[in-house]
Order: sequence, then structure tokens, then C-alpha cells
Amino acid sequence: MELRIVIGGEAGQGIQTISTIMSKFFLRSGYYVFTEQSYQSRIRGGHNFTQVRVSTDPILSPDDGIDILVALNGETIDLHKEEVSQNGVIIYDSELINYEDVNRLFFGVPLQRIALENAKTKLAVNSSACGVLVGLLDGDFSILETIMREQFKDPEIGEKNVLTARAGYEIGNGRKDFSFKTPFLTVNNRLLIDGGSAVGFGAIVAGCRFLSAYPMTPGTAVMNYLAGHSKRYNIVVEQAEDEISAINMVLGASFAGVRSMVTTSGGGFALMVEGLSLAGMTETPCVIHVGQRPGPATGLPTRTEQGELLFVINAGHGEFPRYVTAPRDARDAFYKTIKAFNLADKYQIPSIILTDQFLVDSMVTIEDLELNNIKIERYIEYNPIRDYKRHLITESGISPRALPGTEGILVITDSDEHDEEGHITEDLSIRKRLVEKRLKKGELLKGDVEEPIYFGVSDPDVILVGWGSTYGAMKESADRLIKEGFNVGLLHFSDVYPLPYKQLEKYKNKRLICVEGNATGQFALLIKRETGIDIKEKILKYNGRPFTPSEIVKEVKKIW
Amino acid sequence: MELRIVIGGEAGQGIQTISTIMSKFFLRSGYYVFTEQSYQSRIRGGHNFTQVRVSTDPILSPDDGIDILVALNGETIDLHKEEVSQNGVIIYDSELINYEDVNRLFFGVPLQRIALENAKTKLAVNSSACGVLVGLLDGDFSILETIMREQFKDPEIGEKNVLTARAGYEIGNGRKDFSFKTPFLTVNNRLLIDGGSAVGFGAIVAGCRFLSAYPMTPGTAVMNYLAGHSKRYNIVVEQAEDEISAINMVLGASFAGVRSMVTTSGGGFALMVEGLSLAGMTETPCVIHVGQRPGPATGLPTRTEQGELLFVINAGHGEFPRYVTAPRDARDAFYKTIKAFNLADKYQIPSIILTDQFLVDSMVTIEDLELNNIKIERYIEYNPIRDYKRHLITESGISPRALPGTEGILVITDSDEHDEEGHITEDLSIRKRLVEKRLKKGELLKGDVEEPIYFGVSDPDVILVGWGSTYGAMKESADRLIKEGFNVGLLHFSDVYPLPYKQLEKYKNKRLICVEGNATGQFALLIKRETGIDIKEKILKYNGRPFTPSEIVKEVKKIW
Amino acid sequence: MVDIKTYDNDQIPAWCPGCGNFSILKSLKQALAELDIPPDRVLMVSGIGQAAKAPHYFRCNLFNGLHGRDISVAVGAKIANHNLIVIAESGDGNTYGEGGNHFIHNIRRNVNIKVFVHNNQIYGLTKGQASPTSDLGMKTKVQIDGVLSPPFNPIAVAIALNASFVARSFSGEPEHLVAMMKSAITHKGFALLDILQPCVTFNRINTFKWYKDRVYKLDDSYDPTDRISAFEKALEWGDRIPIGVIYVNNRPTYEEQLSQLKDSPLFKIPITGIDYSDILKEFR
Amino acid sequence: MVDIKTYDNDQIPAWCPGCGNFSILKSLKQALAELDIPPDRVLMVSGIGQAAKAPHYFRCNLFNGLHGRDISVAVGAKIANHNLIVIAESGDGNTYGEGGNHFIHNIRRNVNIKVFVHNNQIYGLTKGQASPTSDLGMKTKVQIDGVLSPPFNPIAVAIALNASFVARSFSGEPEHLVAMMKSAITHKGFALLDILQPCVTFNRINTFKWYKDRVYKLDDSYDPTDRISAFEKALEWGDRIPIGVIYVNNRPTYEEQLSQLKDSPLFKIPITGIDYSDILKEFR
Ligand SMILES: Cc1ncc(C[n+]2csc(CCOP(=O)(O)OP(=O)(O)O)c2C)c(N)n1
Ligand SMILES: Cc1ncc(C[n+]2csc(CCOP(=O)(O)OP(=O)(O)O)c2C)c(N)n1
Ligand code: SF4
Ligand code: SF4
Ligand SMILES: [Mg+2]
Ligand SMILES: [Mg+2]
Repeated sequence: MELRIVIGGEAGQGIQTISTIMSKFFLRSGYYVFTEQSYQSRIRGGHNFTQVRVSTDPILSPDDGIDILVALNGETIDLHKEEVSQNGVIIYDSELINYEDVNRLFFGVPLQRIALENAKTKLAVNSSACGVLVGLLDGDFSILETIMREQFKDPEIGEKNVLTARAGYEIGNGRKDFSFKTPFLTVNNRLLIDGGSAVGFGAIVAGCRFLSAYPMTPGTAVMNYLAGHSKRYNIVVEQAEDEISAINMVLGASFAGVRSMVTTSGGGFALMVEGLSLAGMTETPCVIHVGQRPGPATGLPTRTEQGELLFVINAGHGEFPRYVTAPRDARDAFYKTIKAFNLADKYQIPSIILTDQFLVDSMVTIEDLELNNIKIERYIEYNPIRDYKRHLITESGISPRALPGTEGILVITDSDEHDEEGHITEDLSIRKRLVEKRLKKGELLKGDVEEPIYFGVSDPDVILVGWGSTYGAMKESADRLIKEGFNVGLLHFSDVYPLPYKQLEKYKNKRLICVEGNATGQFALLIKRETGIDIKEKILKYNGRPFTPSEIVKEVKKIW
Repeated sequence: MELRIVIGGEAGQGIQTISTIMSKFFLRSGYYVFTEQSYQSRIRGGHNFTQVRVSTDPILSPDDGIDILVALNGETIDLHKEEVSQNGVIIYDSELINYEDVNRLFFGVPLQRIALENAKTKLAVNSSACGVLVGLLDGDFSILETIMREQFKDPEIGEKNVLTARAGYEIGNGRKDFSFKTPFLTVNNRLLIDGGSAVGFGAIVAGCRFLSAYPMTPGTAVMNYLAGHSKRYNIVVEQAEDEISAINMVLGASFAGVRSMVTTSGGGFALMVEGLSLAGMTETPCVIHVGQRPGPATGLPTRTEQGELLFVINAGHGEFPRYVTAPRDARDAFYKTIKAFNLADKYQIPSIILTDQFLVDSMVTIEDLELNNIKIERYIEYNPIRDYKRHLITESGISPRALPGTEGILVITDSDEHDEEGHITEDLSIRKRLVEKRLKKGELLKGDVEEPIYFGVSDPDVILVGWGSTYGAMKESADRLIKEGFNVGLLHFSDVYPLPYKQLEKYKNKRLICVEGNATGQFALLIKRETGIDIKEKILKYNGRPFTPSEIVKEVKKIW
Repeated sequence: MVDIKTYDNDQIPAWCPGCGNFSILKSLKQALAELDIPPDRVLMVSGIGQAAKAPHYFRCNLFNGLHGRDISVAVGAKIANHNLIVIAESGDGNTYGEGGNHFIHNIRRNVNIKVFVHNNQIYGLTKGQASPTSDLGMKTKVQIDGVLSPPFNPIAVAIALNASFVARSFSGEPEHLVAMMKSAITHKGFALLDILQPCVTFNRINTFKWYKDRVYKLDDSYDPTDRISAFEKALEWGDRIPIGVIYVNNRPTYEEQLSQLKDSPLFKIPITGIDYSDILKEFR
Repeated sequence: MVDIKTYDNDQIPAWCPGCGNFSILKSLKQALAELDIPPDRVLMVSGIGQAAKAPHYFRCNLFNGLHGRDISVAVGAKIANHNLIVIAESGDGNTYGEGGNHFIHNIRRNVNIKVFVHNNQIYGLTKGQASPTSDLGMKTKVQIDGVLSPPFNPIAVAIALNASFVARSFSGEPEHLVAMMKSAITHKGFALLDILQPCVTFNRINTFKWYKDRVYKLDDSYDPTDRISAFEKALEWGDRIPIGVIYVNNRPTYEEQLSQLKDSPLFKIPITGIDYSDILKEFR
């Protein structure tokens, strides 16, 4: 079973509320959900929409097509009606939207009147819409009721909204000709999580107790998440005056012993590049979350792209190791965030978590997270060390790390080239040894990166290669192609730098097609630079929207 | 004939004055000179030295070994005496420096006393040293005299210094056992120029009339140069409050029609990365001079490195074209600076001139510059255009450029994705077309980059591959190797991005050795990424000092 | 006289209904029209934010740059062509937060540009975080315990920096606002105009009414040339908030001090056909 | 008491003979010794410049970071471990120029760090360009016609920002300097100490004698808690230059206001063995 609901309207009409409530509703009814948001860089007006895709099988991406369109304004109908499937339906406010075209597709409901009658406020229009939806789908109203009561802190308001929803439910349930149904299936332990929260929760579990950031979409989601949980988990979240300050505060906090992070987008990261280099030089661990959006410059602030790969890998003056991971979905984002903190501490380097607006803002159903086996290692010496030298040259290149304030020792570091103790030096032979020490850590780090997932037939004719948030759409497209008889495989990377190359080596003589959300094929360039493998065929998208499986299937068939 | 003079002492003792005067002296005596400076990041004290290499043939690099060591302090003798050649000499102040080891090598002269006696000030010690040198070398004293009189604005002070120099000359000329001589050879039209001035002069000739920068070694040299010539050539030089402001001021000035540039080093460039992306998005031409020095972070502020190649090529969020040129010597720096301005205007893109401390600070003799054939093209429409659209989509991707203030038209641009007019847009189909428009310019730009120089035997066994300021040392080492019978060639790049690849393709099956002033072989990575050619053998140097020909010869022989 | 409509274009503001930005937009059109300045002589520069979108809704030249960097772009453009009327228009977060360093040092530099700040005491476009001017205690999704740092006082800081022209107005007093804009534009030198602007969506504290109840106009008895009393006036923020020209200090502009700009705007000075023999001589 | 020698290490200052930095270095050692603070409790943070090298010549913890960014690093470190005495020490270019935005916003933030600025009114390390505090008219290789922008007045700006503690001293008055350092360190909150420091190599205007002839000590009759008169005092710069504590405003520090830091320094709070079931519940 699969169902695609799109809710559209102006910014400020409550699209997000409806989609969140409905996503939770499907989760608790035993379905898998994927909820993707398309919104503009404005607070009111314009055209925004959300797709809630529901399935009895796990899903990790939105897809083309609509089975139910909830139109909060007339424009939504104009823009999306062509996408509505044959046996689909368009729900709209029959008293507010004058729509001529009346056929089987249209389902006018006086959404706002229901809200006014039952809750005495237009604001409850979201509840009437949810009610109509649940009714139409023959869902279990009590699940919706519970969610609503949780949602509203004030029980009286909760009651009013439940009333509203029930009225909507009756109307929706009255329309029996609709072919999609989502009755209660089963109780489960799954979670509904968005990428932003996954990174945020991962950071908290990793022990991040300081975050400094300057607001920037889509990075802000992680700041909001940590701030929202700061009291309970003793996290200090400080809004910096600018991104330069954010990264430098984080380096100060990390130097003094607290796991710390910044969160931003490409433009904010651009301002942190000098600080990144400082982290490299002073060997101060730090974690940087970069939520990509289309550039250059301000670009499309609320859209998605994979345009910052080569930038983050090469950012910073001078040479120093770094770890870059591009989580493939929210579950992966949770675990990779923890890994980013662990590797930052292990190698005393910056770790970059490279997500994008699509991953950050999309909600997905995942199986329960396993928290018991998570290892947090700080690699810090809390006891005084004799003749302590912060940048001691060791076999591995990793120096013992102590914290300032430890009795009897001093911790010294410098952004200038320094000696082992950390003092500024002009001794060029020390310079050479310190360069080698720092780079040695990068060699070791290669042992910690995760090889890509391979998925598909065992002897493929074509392998799709991708990275980061494209996983869901690529996996589903590979699935479909295989079902259609195509001899295809998928090689999908989450850790991207240092680039894991063993799987690539294995498949290098196959026909490879790189699928990326940018216009220049950055991952293909990285692969070529690191392995010499030249992926000539590419499927690229750069209009600000994520890939859908249907789209990839179509493109692959085109060039097959 | 070849002669290597090293002048060493503390910062503040006037090493630079002696070397500048002597370099000019050799130039005017008809010799080729290369003068390289090794100094520390401090104003007084420490150990600095300069090598003045003199030859009857053109030379483009310093080399190992010393024929005359001018020691302004005892430490200089300790540090350098082993390098002094068998028939060399060490000149030192016999009254100030107590040096035990007295043999043929040592030439004690009461430099300071001569200064005090003749000029009544210790400061004239530089003039006594120059006099001793010219005397020792049997040079033409009148040339030195002229240079000194030019040097000092006040004729009285000039006179005193000439007196001092003459006294030194007599003493130097008394020592007849010294085997190196530099008598007057010929009058010539050559120039003595350092890389910083070459970029600065190039910028002035290109029509740069606004420079904004924040001081940073070695970028400051270009700011000083333009400031020094600002009155005569109507140039506005403004010291910004930080590098972010510098690049944004430059974009404002360029948008309004003035050729403009910034100058900085890696750390300052790191702060300009967001502005770089803005230049890409708004299609505002600008020229950025990045003088590399060893990183990461503050690194070694007064030393040299080629560590920023991949950084500048990949810097900036989002995707947009840029031109990156790494001049191979001062002469090239002059012409490439002009080219950088022309290409910036032609394609409405940022151009980056990537030099390093070695190139910026070294003085070299070059044949006279040809100024008559220089083309300056602005590609600006000064007359009003009907229905003007700043970002009009054209066949080439290049939109007609007009200036704000032109009567009857409006010039509009935006850091957000915009429509052709320049207004902010959320229309994703326009987005796609604008991305393609911008990137198309990058494709065209490939036709403007200069292929590398090939030098060497016609069918080489080994080709040394290099870029930027290593040219002099590499050329000389190839020369020497060929003379010694090695079947070697040199492929040397000045334009590095877009990477010219035709010559590389031609030689790709040869044994290639990449010579670079960094620790990770960045140019080899770039070549691999752009062409797939995998240069496995590398000669890398990253202690902050430039390559010498002797060193390269040695390294090549090691791995031959 | 230039008709106010000359400044209209076909762009539709992406602001919330009721936002204070609308009246600022209209007032600036009116000020420019009343000053008889044609659109093609005006260059608006803006950063990023809700306020920074404003120039798109004008018919004039526009460079909409990066968040916080508009003042630098404006200064560069004015140096290149000082015949342009250059106005930097953005929000409080943009100008006093991200752009703080350019704000303070350009007050010193005194290039003849106009800086109009839509001060809604909040980050609007990024959905309601505290800005440098947010009141103590304001709660947001990030400032969950309320703002801890006392608000940035742009007026006091500008006076401390001996700014050339410092004024405050309120979007709810369009007549006053137009007058202030005209004074700022006709003033010779860097002019700061801080404009109180209700954000109806995110700032539930400093509402239209909140401002309306508090603002009062400085009258003729107030002397804006006295720096100490201007500073005192600048500290008034609470039950009563003064609006008007708070400080004026006529000092030479940056451009005036440059001999390079005396004869012609920089962009017009020919760059070809120049004799460089004096430079070549330096190298011989 | 901690012996002043405890603060000595074997690094040799890379400063010019006669530089004002030497006496500042010594005074800070003395202040720390007199306050009986052991070196391992002190974290010095610095930027880049001649002044910013100073902490290398102390025996203490040190993070020598980027040009202009030391205050941010210091604030981060202090939040992570508020048991540390955190001192940011750098030059005028570093702190008021490149770092200007962190300077102004951290005055507002009021984290209990100390900011000691060696103000030599010049960029020393980069060989003598004008700094934000350079006097009008000073000529350099870049400012060939002399400085055109009036000097940045850190004291006045800090007062405009209602700073917690603002003082000025002079490297040529070591006793006064030690006293000011001690007051700054013992003050609870962000403390700015601007230290006049002759640069014997590049600043030929503001020499030792120039300062010596002008500075005078504020006496007990001066009330540093009055903001307006402090502002007036801050504007005194010419024939007479006041040194001393110019403004004090005891307001709560950032750290005090955070319940997160009440029980323990942040870095000591355990991060493992925590029950996250309430978060998991939010996702169900
Ligand atoms: C470098 C950078 N950091 C962050 C952002 C995200 N951002 C856009 S607008 C804005 C704040 C806007 O606040 P304000 O300037 O007060 O304008 P308003 O929306 O309130 O009018 C921020 C933080 C950005 N675009 N660029
Ligand atoms: C980002 C960056 N820009 C520029 C520099 C170069 N730089 C180093 S020190 C300095 C100025 C120093 O002046 P100040 O802070 O007053 O210290 P002083 O040397 O006078 O003590 C500059 C511009 C740098 N290191 N980093
Ligand atoms: S969010 Fe606030 S500032 Fe932005 S348009 Fe809406 S009301 Fe105006
Ligand atoms: S240059 Fe100036 S500030 Fe730097 S050490 Fe020398 S005298 Fe001191
Ligand atoms: Mg605002
Ligand atoms: Mg200074």
C-alpha cells in the first residue's frame, strides 16, 4: 500500500502542523511515513507545500504524484492538480475557494466553518483538515485524538481541537468512494524523526554540551534542537554575533574540555574557514554541521542542494586532516554525528557533518534507535602528565590531550607554527616535523571511514553511485529498476572524506553513473582525484528540489 | 660567472638596504641578479638573511652555497660559515664581532667605525658594507655612488653616505686575493623587480584604481605598492577594518565600474570566501591577489609555501567559474595580473592571482617590459540599453554589463538566486537556467588559459611538472640535469585553473615527477581530478623555504 | 518633481500583512520623490533579511549582497562613483549583528552613504531569534530563558564613535520618517537612521502599540550638536523613546579628503593611454 | 603567595628593545602573583600581533589563536570551565580592528573574562600601518596622506555598550598598571583594560614621552559608576589623558545567569550513562 498526500498553501497557513500531526498519525497507525517540505524564503504568503508519503514498507524519499491534495488556497489547486492521480482527491475549503471544475476528483469541505463552529477560532482549521483526512482514510480517530491532546498543553484548547477534528472526521468518513485506506495496522516501536533532530539528538548523545551558532537555514534546526533540550541536558547554546565568533567560541570551549559544535549552512561555513584552519593547526577537536542549500552566495535559502562537497573538503588555508561525513538519512545522521564527535576527539581534528535542507527538514519513520552500544570516547588525560607537551610528536601523530586547569601542568597551543610544547617557533626543522605529525593523523583516519553500501544485483551492468541524502531516492529507484529487470546496482557513500575506495576499486570496471544534487558532478571529481576512476555519466539536479525515485528511474532509462 | 652573496644579521640591522643597493649595483653593472629574502616574523632581533645571486646569464632563483657572507652579527657566521665556498670570504665587523677562527676565509672590516667616522652615524653601516663589497669585487664605484645619491632625498645625507661607501670601497679593494670580480660589463635596459611590485605595477597598468585590503604578509606588498603610486595614478587605496570588508568594498567599487582588487594571504583569503561566492553569484568582476605562506592558520607568516592551490580553486559555497593563475616569476606576474583583470571583466568572474612569499619578496633582473601591446578591455556598455537586464541569458552566458548611474537604465543584482533582471526569485526553472548560464562562462574560459611551458629534450625519459614560483629553480635544475646528460624535460604551469590539459595529454605516458612547495602534492591531485593522469612521484618541500636548483637536482637524481 | 510612482516596480513584497516594512518602503519612495532624485541616480545596497528585501520593491539600481556586508559594498560603490546617491538598507541583525564591525568602522570612515536600519528587534527572516537590539528577557526558540545580553544601542554607539549624523524614527510615524530620511539623504556624510519597525509575526513585545505609546518627537529646543547631551538622549529607552535627529557633527567626508576624486568620479578616469615611464625608471 | 618568578618561562621575547610591551608583561606577572593565582589556573588567550605574542612569555596555559578572534575563544573557554582565570591579551589592531564585532558584542554578553589591550596606536607586527586608534594625520606606507578617519575610542564605545568594567593605564606607569590589572581581574564580569603602549619602532608620534606628558591618574573624587560623566571622561584625549578605572557597572555575568553552570563547570558534567528515554518519546 502506498499513499501520497500533499498539503499546499501559503506560508503561515499551518501546512507544517497538518503534516506533522498526520505523519505522527500514520506512524502510530503502523505505517511508514516520509514527509518532505517545500517552502519559500518568506514568513507569510507565497506557495509552500509538504508531501506526506505513507507506505506499509519502509520508505526514505518523497515521490512524484499525489493521491490526496489538501489545498489551503486556490493556487495550490492550480499548481498541483495535474499531478493528482486518477483515483485521487483534492480536498479544499468549499466556502473559501471558488473552484469551477467539479468532478469526482474534488472534495469540498467547509474546513474553516467547521473550525469556527467547533473551536471558535479559524486557527483550528488544521484540526478540521486532519479530521477530514483521517475520516477519508478510515483511520482510527482515537489515535488522532491522542496526538492532539498531546499537542496542546492547555486541555481546554485540546478538547476544542478534538471536537473540530471529529467534525471533520465525520465528513471525511462520509465519502466512501475513496480508494486509499489507512486503518490501524499494528503497535510498533518506530520513531518519526527529521534529519535536523537526528543530528541534534546525536550530538546530545555524543556528549555535546556547547553549541554556538549564528542562525542560518537549514543549520538553525540543530541549534533549535539543542536549545530546546538545553535545560534537561545541561547544554549551553549561545547565539554568536557572527559565524566567525561561533567557531572560535567552539574552539575555546573544546580546548577547555567540552564537546562542542557549530551548525550553519554553506555561507556561514564560508566565514568559518579561517577557524577551521585554526582547529587543524591547534589540533582542537570540533564538529561542524553544514546543512547545504543552493548557492552561490545567498542562493535559495530554503531549498536543497549538494553543492558544498569540494568546498568543505578543501576549505582552509594550509594542510591538515579532517573527517567529512554526509549522512544518507536521518538514522545515519544520528550515528554519524556521534562518530563525528568521536573521531574529532580521537584525532584532534575538525569533523564536518554535511547534510542538506532536504535531509534536515524531512521526517521519516525509522526503527528504534539502539543507544546501549554507543561508545563515547574522549581520549583526554585528566591526570597530570610529567613534562606535558600539548603537541608531542608520537608514532601515530596523535599527542596526549590534557585540559587547561589540570593541576601542575600547562596546556599551550598556537595558531603560528609551534614546537611540541606549543610555543611559537621559527625553527624550520621543527616546522617540517610538525607538518608530518599532523598529516600522519590523516593517514590513520583512513582506517576509520566506512565503505559505501552496495545494494543490487551481484553482477550489475550499471552501478549508480551517490552520496549523502540522495540515498532514499536512489535506493528506491534501484529497487524499481531491478524489479523491471534492469541489471543495476547502487554504491552509496555516507563517509566521503577521506574517501573510502575499496568498493570503488572493486567496481571500477563497471559502467558507473554518478547521481548528484549539483551541477558540476563534485563527487565524481572527488572520486577521480582520489582514485583516478573517471565517472563520465552523470545524473545531476540543481533546481533546489530533491531527487525522487521516479525521476532517477526515468533518467537512468534514458541513458541505459 | 656566478656569485652568491649572503647578508645576514638581526631584523632591523639594514640587511634589506644592503641587498637592494647591491642588487641595483649589479643590474647597472650589466649583470643578472636574483635576490631572495629569508626573514622572521619580528621587527628587531632574530636571524634574517638575504641572498644576492649574481650572474652573467639570466637567473631566476637562489641557490645553495655562499661566495661572500656579510655577517652583521656573530650568529650569522655560526649559522652560515659551513655554506661558504672554498674560495669565498666572510666579511664582518672586526670591532664588534669577536671571531676566533681567523683564516683566509675571514675578512674583518671596522664597518661601524667607518660609518661613524664618515657619516657620524651608525646607521650608515649599510653604506660602508656596500662600499666594501663593491671594492672587493672590483666594481665601478661611480655606479654605487649614483645609486646612493638617488636613495637619499637629502643631498647632505647622500654625500655622507657616499663618503662612507668610498672608505669601505678602499678597504675592500685592498684585498686583492679574492677571486670573484664584477667589473662593469654593459649598459642595458633591464629591470630589477620583485614579485610584489610586478603584481602592483601590473594592476596599475591594467587600470586598477581601487584596492582595499587588510595588512597581511606577504599580501601587503601589493597594497604598499599601489598606495605608493596612488597620487600619480589616481588610485584609491583603502585599508579595510577586516578582510570581509575589503572584498565587499571591492565588489561595490567594481559593480560601480572601477577595476578593483584585494590583496591578502591564505588566512585573509579564508575570510573572503563568502565574498568570493558573492562575486560568482552577482557576476561582479574582481581580482584577488593571494600571496601564499605556510599554514595552517597563522603558520609561518614570513615564509613561503604553495599550500593554497586546492583551497582557492574550491573556495566558496555553490558553483561558479573562476580564473586562477600562479605566475612563475616577476615578469609573468606583471602580465598575468593584467590578464586576471581582463578575464575578470570579460567573464564577469573573480580572478585569483596566486603567488607566494618567495615570489613576492624576491627581486630579479628581467628584460624590459613591453607596454605598448598590452590590451585593456572593459566589456562595459556605457550607453543605455533598452530593457536592460543585468543577468540576461545569452548564448555565451555572458550578459551585457552596464553601470549603475547610466541614465535611463537600472542595474540590479542579487546574492539570492535571481531572474535575468536581477530580482530575487523562487522560480526553480529560472534557477536552473541561471546556474547553466553562469557555468557556461566557465566552459568558454577554458579557451583563455595558457598551456604550460615545455622546456627540455625532445623525447624525455622523465618530465618534471611544476607550477607557480618554482619555475626558476626547476628550469635551472632541468638545465643542469640535461647538461649532465639526463634525458629530462620540464612542464611548467602558470595558469592553473581551469587547468590547461593539452600538453599534459601529450606527455601523459611519460614518467612524470611533480615538484611542489607543499606536503600533499596538491597540483598532482588537481591534475588527477581534471585529467585522470596520476603523478605518483613527487618532490615536496614544506619547511617554509623555496626550492633551490641544487636541491631539485639532488632529489631527482635520488629517484632517477 | 519626480513622481513617487516613478519608484514603483512590479515586484510584490514578500512580507507579512501588517508588517512595519511597508510604511518604510513607501516613506523612502516619498522622500526620494520629494528630493527630486531620479531612480537611475540611486543605488540601494542591502544585505539579507526581511528588511533587506525592501530595495527589490523600488525602481532603482540595486546591489543586494550578503548578510551584514551591505555597508562595505555601499562604501566601495560610492568611492567608485560619488555621483550616486547610495543607500544601505537592511535589518538590525544584519547591520548591528553580523555587520557590526563594518558599522563601527564606517561611522569613523564617514563616506557619504546613508544607512537605514529597519530595527524590529528580532531576526525576522530566520524565524524569530533574538537580534542585538532585542529586549532583555525576550524568549525565543534559541533564547529559551530569554535574552541575557542587554540590547545594543546603535544611537549611543554611533555617538561614541562621533558619527556624522544619527537619527531615529518609527515606521508608524510616516511623516516624521519621511522628514528624517530627507535629512539623512541631504546630510553630507555618513548618516545613520535607525527605524523602529514592528514585526507582527515574531516580536510580540515591541508591537506597533508598544512603540506608539512610547515614541515622542524631539522638538526644536533639542540641540543635536552637543555630544554629551546627545549621549544622554541616546540612553533614553523605556517608557519614553525619543525620535528625531539625535546627533549631528559636520566633519569632512572621506571622499572630500581624497585628491584622487577631485576632478572626476573614479570610474570615469581613463585607464589607457597612460605613460608609465616614471615607474619603469624606478626599476632600473 | 605565588612568587612572580613562577610566571617566568624560558621563551625570549621577540620584541624590539625599548618596546612598551616589556613592562606590560612584567606588570601582569606581578599582578597575578600579588593576587596569588597559580599559573595552572590561568588561561591566556591571544590573537596575532606583537602584543599577542606576550602570553608566550608567561608560564601559564595558552591558546594563541587567530588575529582578532581571541575574545571569542576566551569566552568559549570560560563557559567550558569557569574555574579558569581567562585573560585575552592582544593589540589594538587585533581587538578593535579585525575583532571589532566580538569586542562590542562580548561587552554586552558580559562573560567574566579580562581583555587587556596593548594599545600602541599602530599595527606593529605588519610593519607600521595605521590601526583603528591611530591619530588623525599619521602617515604610513599605506596612509600616505595620513590617517583620515578619527581614532576609535574604545573607552567611549565600551561605555556606550554599558560595559561592566572599563579602565585605562599606561605601560610607563607600572604601579598603576599592576593596580588596574588587579582590579580588572578581581572584578566580576567582562573587564576591558586599554593599555597605552609606546611602539618605539613604528609610532613616532605617540612616544613614551608623548604619553608621559599627557597621562594623569584619576583620583578618588572621580565616580566611575556615573555613565554620563564616564562618557565625558572617555572623550578626554589630547593634552590630558585620564588613566584609571573610568566606568564600572556591576551587572550579572553571563555565567551566573545560566542554570546549566550552577552545579559544576560544564566540562566536568558527565556525558555518559544518561537516560534519553524522554527524547525517544518525543519521536514516537
Ligand atoms: C552569513 C549569513 N549568516 C546567516 C544568514 C541567515 N540570515 C538571513 S537573514 C538573517 C537575520 C535577519 O535579521 P535582520 O537583519 O534583523 O532582518 P529582518 O529579517 O528582521 O528584517 C539571518 C541570520 C545569512 N543569510 N548569511
Ligand atoms: C586574518 C588576518 N589578517 C591579517 C593578519 C596580519 N596581521 C598580523 S598582526 C596584524 C596587526 C597587528 O596589530 P596590533 O593588533 O595592533 O598588534 P601589534 O603588533 O601592534 O602589537 C595583522 C594585520 C593576520 N595574521 N590574520
Ligand atoms: S516576519 Fe516580521 S519583519 Fe518579516 S515580514 Fe513578517 S512581520 Fe515583517
Ligand atoms: S614593532 Fe613596536 S610594538 Fe612591535 S616590538 Fe617593536 S616597538 Fe614593540
Ligand atoms: Mg530584524
Ligand atoms: Mg598595535
